[in-house]
Amino acid sequence: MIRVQSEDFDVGAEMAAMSGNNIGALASFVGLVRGGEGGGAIGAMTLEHYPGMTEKKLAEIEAEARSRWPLEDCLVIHRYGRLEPGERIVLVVTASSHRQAALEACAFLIDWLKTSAPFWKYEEREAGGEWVAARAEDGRAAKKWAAKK
Amino acid sequence: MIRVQSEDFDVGAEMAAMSGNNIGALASFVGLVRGGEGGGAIGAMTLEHYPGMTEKKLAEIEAEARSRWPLEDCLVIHRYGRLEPGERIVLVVTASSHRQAALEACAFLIDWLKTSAPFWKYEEREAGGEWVAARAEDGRAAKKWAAKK
Amino acid sequence: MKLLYFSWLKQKIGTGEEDITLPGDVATVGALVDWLKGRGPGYAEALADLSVVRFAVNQDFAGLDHGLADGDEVAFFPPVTGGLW
Amino acid sequence: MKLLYFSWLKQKIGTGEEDITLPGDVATVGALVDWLKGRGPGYAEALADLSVVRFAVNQDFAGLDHGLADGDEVAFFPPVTGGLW
Repeated sequence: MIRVQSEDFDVGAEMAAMSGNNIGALASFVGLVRGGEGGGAIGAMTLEHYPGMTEKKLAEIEAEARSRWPLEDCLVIHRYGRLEPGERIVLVVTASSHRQAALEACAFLIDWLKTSAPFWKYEEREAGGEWVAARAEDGRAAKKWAAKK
Repeated sequence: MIRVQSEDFDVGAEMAAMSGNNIGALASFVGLVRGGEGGGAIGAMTLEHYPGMTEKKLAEIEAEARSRWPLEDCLVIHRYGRLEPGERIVLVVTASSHRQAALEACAFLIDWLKTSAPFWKYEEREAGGEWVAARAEDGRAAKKWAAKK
Repeated sequence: MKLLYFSWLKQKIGTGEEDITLPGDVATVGALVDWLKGRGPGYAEALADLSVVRFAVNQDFAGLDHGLADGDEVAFFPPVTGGLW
Repeated sequence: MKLLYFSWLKQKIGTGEEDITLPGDVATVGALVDWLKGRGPGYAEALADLSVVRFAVNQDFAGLDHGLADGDEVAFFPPVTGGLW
């Protein structure tokens, strides 16, 4: 299942709600807005997305993960809107009878979300806000999964 | 931090309690008592451990994970006692500023816990209980990390 | 035809969404880009460097040579930011 | 000296823990195993096949040739089960 929402999510509740007859392994990943490194003050950010297309792309990657690994259940939640440092941005939970499938599917989804999820980031700065340009170097981790296909 | 306990744990609360100045990635893994495959009824199991030595070994592997990856925080909880199908057995949470460190450290700890955590399993069966023998094939996943050292 | 603009394209063009009637001689995304650039300085600026613009037709990624029909939903946006956390 | 038995060793020996005085001529884990086997059929059965028994001295894994001193904590248990979930 995938959800694109502005509200926060409850990691424990989402993990407890995973359903399947033979779940032995639950892997999860939460991505958060990082705080300042080296004490520099970091402001909030705003994530914009393309309603409709974002859900479609997330559903496609979820289907891809389910086709590659024997998952009992799979959940991706991605937030949009204004987020402050320390806030949760994204959640992936994968459930399988085997730990390897759960861990690998979770890492696969996270790599895709980190590099390819259709969101645009607006950073609040002291001198006014700014749209953040794409990071070219992020494509590598996602490409490694293509090679394994 | 490591904890060996008979009580259940609250995954969401434990993840929320991870502390660090620059956490961007939280990876977690929960291992559960599997239900029956193919409809066969599976009874409860009881995990016995060696109080003192178990904590010592878990603390050693946590220190090893922290030495290999730049973790902001790290938690391992392992339960002992009687557990029924569907119950949580083990929790690993790793926090880092980078997703790769969090994911890899989590997988490393899980492989070790799956193969080397000092617990002995007693299975309840219809014809009476039985201590379960060690699974030789489980050593492989743990060994791959030794090669990477 | 519905047009959607995201991120700094929306900022430069001054709107996030508009409805247009597809001119008869505009048959591809590339031709639509050229036609839009003639609509005003905001469009011209937003679409000046197409190496930093991506397109979607009916919510699927599309190239400049992708064909168009009236009733399509066409979106313009930068490459996804990535590295959000 | 404190002796601990776990899993089926505890079951066969009939106790999980006992205090003994280390005999003067018992200087290694191996010698302790031999001495214990003479204490009764439960011990002899539990310690018959040492390929499925592991040892710890003061909560660290130890081999049969590990030295012993009175006051040590010595534990006997099977290899860890693994694959619990």
